[in-house]
Amino acid sequence: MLRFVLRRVLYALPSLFGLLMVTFLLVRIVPADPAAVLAGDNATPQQIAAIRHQYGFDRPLTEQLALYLNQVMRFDFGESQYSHRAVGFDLRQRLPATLELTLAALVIATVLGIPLGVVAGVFHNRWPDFVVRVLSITGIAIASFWIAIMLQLLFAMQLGWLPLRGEMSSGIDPPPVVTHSLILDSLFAGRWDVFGDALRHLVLPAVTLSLGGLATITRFTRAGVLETLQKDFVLYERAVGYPKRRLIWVYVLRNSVIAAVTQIGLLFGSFIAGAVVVESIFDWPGIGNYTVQAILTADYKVMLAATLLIGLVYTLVNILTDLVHAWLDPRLWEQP
Amino acid sequence: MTGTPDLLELRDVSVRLGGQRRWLRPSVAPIQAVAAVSLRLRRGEILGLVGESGCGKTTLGRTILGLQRASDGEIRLDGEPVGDLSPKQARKRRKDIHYVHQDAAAALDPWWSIGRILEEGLAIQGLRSAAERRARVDHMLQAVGLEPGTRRRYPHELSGGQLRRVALARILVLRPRLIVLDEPTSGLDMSVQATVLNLLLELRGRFDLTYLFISHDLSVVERLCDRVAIMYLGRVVELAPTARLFARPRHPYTRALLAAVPRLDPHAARLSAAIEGEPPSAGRPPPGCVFSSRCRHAEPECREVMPELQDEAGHAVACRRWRDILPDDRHALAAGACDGPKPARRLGLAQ
Amino acid sequence: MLMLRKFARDVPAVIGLVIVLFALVVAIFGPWLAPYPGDIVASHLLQRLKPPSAAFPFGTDNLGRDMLSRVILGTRGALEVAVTVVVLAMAIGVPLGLVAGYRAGWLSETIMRVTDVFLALPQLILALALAQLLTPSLESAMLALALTYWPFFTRLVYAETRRLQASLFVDALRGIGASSGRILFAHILPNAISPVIVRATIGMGFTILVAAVLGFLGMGATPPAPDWGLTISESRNYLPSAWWYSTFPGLAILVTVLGFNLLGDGLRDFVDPRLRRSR
Amino acid sequence: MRAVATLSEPTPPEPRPTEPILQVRGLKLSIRTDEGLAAVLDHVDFALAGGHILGIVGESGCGKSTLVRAIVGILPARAMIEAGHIHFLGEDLLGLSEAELNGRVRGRAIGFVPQDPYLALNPVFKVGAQLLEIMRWHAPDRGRKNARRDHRMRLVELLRRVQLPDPEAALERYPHQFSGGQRQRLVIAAALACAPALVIADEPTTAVDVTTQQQILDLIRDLVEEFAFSMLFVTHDLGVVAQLCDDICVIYAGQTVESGPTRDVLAAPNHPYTRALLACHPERSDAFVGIPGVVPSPFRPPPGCRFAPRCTYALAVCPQRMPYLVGGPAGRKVDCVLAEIGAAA
Repeated sequence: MLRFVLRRVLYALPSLFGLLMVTFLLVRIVPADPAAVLAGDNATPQQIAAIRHQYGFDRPLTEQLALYLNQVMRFDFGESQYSHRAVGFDLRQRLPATLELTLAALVIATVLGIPLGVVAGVFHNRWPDFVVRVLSITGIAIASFWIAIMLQLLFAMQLGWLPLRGEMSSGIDPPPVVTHSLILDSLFAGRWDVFGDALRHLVLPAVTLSLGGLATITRFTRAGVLETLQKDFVLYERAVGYPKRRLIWVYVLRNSVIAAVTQIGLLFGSFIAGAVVVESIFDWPGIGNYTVQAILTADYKVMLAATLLIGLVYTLVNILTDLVHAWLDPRLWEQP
Repeated sequence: MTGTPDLLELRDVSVRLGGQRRWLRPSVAPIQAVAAVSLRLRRGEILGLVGESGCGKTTLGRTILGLQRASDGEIRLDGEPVGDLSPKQARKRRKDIHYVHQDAAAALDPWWSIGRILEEGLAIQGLRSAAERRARVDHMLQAVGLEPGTRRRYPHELSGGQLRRVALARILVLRPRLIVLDEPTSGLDMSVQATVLNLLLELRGRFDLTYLFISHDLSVVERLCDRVAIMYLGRVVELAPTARLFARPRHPYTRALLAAVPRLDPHAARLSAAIEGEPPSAGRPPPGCVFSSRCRHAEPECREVMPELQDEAGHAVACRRWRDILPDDRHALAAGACDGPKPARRLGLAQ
Repeated sequence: MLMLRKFARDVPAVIGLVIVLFALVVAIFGPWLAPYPGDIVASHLLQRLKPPSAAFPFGTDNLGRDMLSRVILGTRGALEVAVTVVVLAMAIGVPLGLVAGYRAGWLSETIMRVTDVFLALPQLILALALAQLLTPSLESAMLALALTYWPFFTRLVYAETRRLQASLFVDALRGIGASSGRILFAHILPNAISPVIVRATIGMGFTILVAAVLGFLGMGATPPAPDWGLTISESRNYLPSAWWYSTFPGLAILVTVLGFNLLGDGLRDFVDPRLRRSR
Repeated sequence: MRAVATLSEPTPPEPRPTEPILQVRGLKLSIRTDEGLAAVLDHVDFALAGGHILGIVGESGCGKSTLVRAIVGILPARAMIEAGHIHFLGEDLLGLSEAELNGRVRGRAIGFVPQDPYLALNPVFKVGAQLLEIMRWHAPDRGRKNARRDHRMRLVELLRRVQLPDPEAALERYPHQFSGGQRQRLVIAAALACAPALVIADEPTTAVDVTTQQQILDLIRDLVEEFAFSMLFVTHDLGVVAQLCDDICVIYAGQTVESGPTRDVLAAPNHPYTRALLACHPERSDAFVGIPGVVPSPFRPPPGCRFAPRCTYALAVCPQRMPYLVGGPAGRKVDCVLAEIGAAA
């Protein structure tokens, strides 16, 4: 098992290196001149040349690469043109909010998605299956930014039940910053008012973000359950009189989830994409929102750093899902 | 050695599987799938290759075909060495040898019709004329006893017996001389097996074929094959003409195998298990004789050296004690694997 | 025949097919179907932000343009993006998957590692970044999406090819001396293509969604194009009063994507060789 | 013709228990499929005497597996039982509810040995957990104090009895870590765990090699004696039946064609199909003998006797004759018009 973990981590190294290379090359091989883009529309050739020199674009590629790797290792991505602070600092400060949001969405998606998928699979081709299928396929087809607006329209603007945007109501005194996660910080400070307020702010963005994942998890779980129900061991377990509930919710479920877990890891990418949109609509102070603003102002340093950071998180999440997968499936433990 | 050489000759052929070191992954322990096997196939004969699952019989078949490269030893076709080639070249040199898979359904592309599948082999051989391809395929479909209409059908529409015929026809249009048949009757009911086996016999005469018949079914081998080789853990432990092997098996493993076949005869004494346990893994064979770990006649010396396959009057056996153990075992074998007319035969009263 | 019968019985798939066909018709004949085809550019300030009525079933926008016409006229762009991106992504991804899956070795390892890297790249951010670097336009958005979508096809085709490589029928083909080219193109590719078709169909829906996001963030289509995402973005300033402004383009996206997804899901069961019948 | 009606070898009368533990009568079952209604079983009829091993023999596709599923009550959702009874220990299993079947029958009164234990054991749970789950719900002492510990001890004992090496450690291992023969021993132990009156084995030796098969058959034979249960043994191999079973019931295309004491039936088969089947057996012929024709499709079964189209003795009345078992001496029964004629003559 330890060997498996080690191998899986080692296996990710070339991917991470590739990630560095791609982000490095990306800016340098696009047909557009990055210096010209950076300099803006009305820049003189001298200004462009100056920027080119400032960023090192006029040096040999290998030298640029060495410089780049050196910077990355030190988590130094330069200063953002958009916030005029160090990009690394900005990202670090905003990551907890994004994690807060994505984790909340992931929890919603998993807690609802797996049981829904099981119910649909067990009632294959009967009405519960039909309802779940229609809902899940709609969930995937729905544009996150649109449903976000619709939810805002209904729950924030019309009904006024939940806050429209942001992480915290204005006029509240924020708790001392420890983790940059408002929920955790308010808990540490024992500020229940802030905690409740933060939770209320979290509901709409988290629900919006969870929809796509919820639909996906439901579908994969359903497919896994359907596949597992075809297996001989289910027939055997019925023949020897396992109670039906335990059969489904323990013995079938574990097999079904195995197939779903790796898929969920792969879909984490679209989860992050969703976070980018949802954060910018709900004005959530996470890296997604930050990155979009930076990209809109052509802040290429932030672009690179965010791409790298998210790629890194994606890779880590996939290692994690592979490990969960292996943990669930003992057949993988001693595989060559 | 005079006259024409044997069709196929294997000398000390060994095949090791796995064992490679892999990048970032634990290396795979090597498995000696085939160990120093020597065999001759004479023109027109049917040689049975018998053993239980995992004994290396399929690997040996694939090695003969060239799809698996032998790690050691020599393979001669018509006296010419054809060993030690890459799979691609090996297939070119050994185009007279063909292979029929055990699972006939899975060996056919599910999207292709039977007619296209059969013609494909001819196209690969460079037969340009579509009309001639068609004619040869129709002819062969008829030869294996399928309706001409079969050419328009798809694999999933045919029964198990029909699929075996298609698999045979597919190989036969290529005009092979030696066919490696991998468990051609497994999974077929007794009543269907017969038609396939009769077809094999008929085709052998008609097309001048030689068969290497890989099987675990002793009753089929007994009636079909001219000679039989018994394999255990990658080694041939006994090799003899069929009648002699079934009448007087020498190797304790062969005798255990024969005794294990459940017999119809209700008067036959119920035998207790002749051997205990299950074969050890091919990755960790016991020291000395590969069968020593399960052999009740094994002596300490048996666990030291693997005995060679030694021929005596055309009956070869790889056991150092076969002479000692033969007589005392007569009674245990009385169930039918021994000499004389089988007791069961006396009941043959149907039809 | 059996295939058609089976497909016809799958109601959701038929609904999906109908939606997709309808979307295609609307995309092709949009200018003739729309009540006010001139409303791509025209503005009628006197009828700004009118709620749905008989004259304007979907209401009007901030420039008094008919929302129904703009939703209809936006269909073509959405489908164009979807088809272009998926075809481009397939053109890159499928051959790479085939090559990587056919033979294990350094080439295969390299391709799959690169694919992993591209999968790890955040698609939306990369698309946004590329669109920004190449100047924001529909074309750069499409290119960016294709460049981030191909790894999905590579992975899929790779897995299928590997599975088929190990299958008995490919082994049998090698046995009768079939060349690599024949095995790859006459046997593996047709067998692997069905999941690719399914993936492509669902990918169309997915691409429409991502393209809408790009439009929404202002990195795709540019005004006054009747792009659905862009329209929703513009409508945010007129909420909550002009609810129709954002609702109808969103519904258009939903229905179109739903159509592709339903169809793709249905095709999954439909592309099965066992449904082939000689008679 | 005479050979049909009379037995070539009279059997000595054996004292046999009269009360059958399991009796299937006139079972008729169809399954709705995409391609139409499949008449899988049509008049299956047999009785299993207490303490006996009854072999159900038939070729692939004859409905053996469906029969087993019908007895245990785990038929596919689209199967319909159209007629017949399954009497087990005095009650009709077809009349029991799902809850009753799970509460009193499956795993408890009826043990089950599957065809391929590799596929039948859940790959992601420890073997011990899977077997103890059966005992947890069905063992006679379930719910008592320390029941779990007792179950564990009893299971280890059983595994030792079925000659599984290192039974304690085996509980902590996963199915893929055992060999084929060991897995077969595991499921046999599982079948016996709750002291059932009947064990149903569905082709339990098809997936193993011949030497292992012999070991398993020997084991089963000993266990039947030692644990005093009755057994329904489904197989396609007449040799296995001859070696193991007291009685035999031959099924062709979903119909019982012949039943009786194994010894007598194999020595002098009465039904043309049984005879043809035996004639294919290597011990009965040196040449390769098959049965001409093919098994009829369950979607369009021939009317009357389903073997008639392939039968060399078929008469004009065969397609009209409804399935009906004619009783003979010494517990023999045969479903053939020839036997009827012979019995009347």
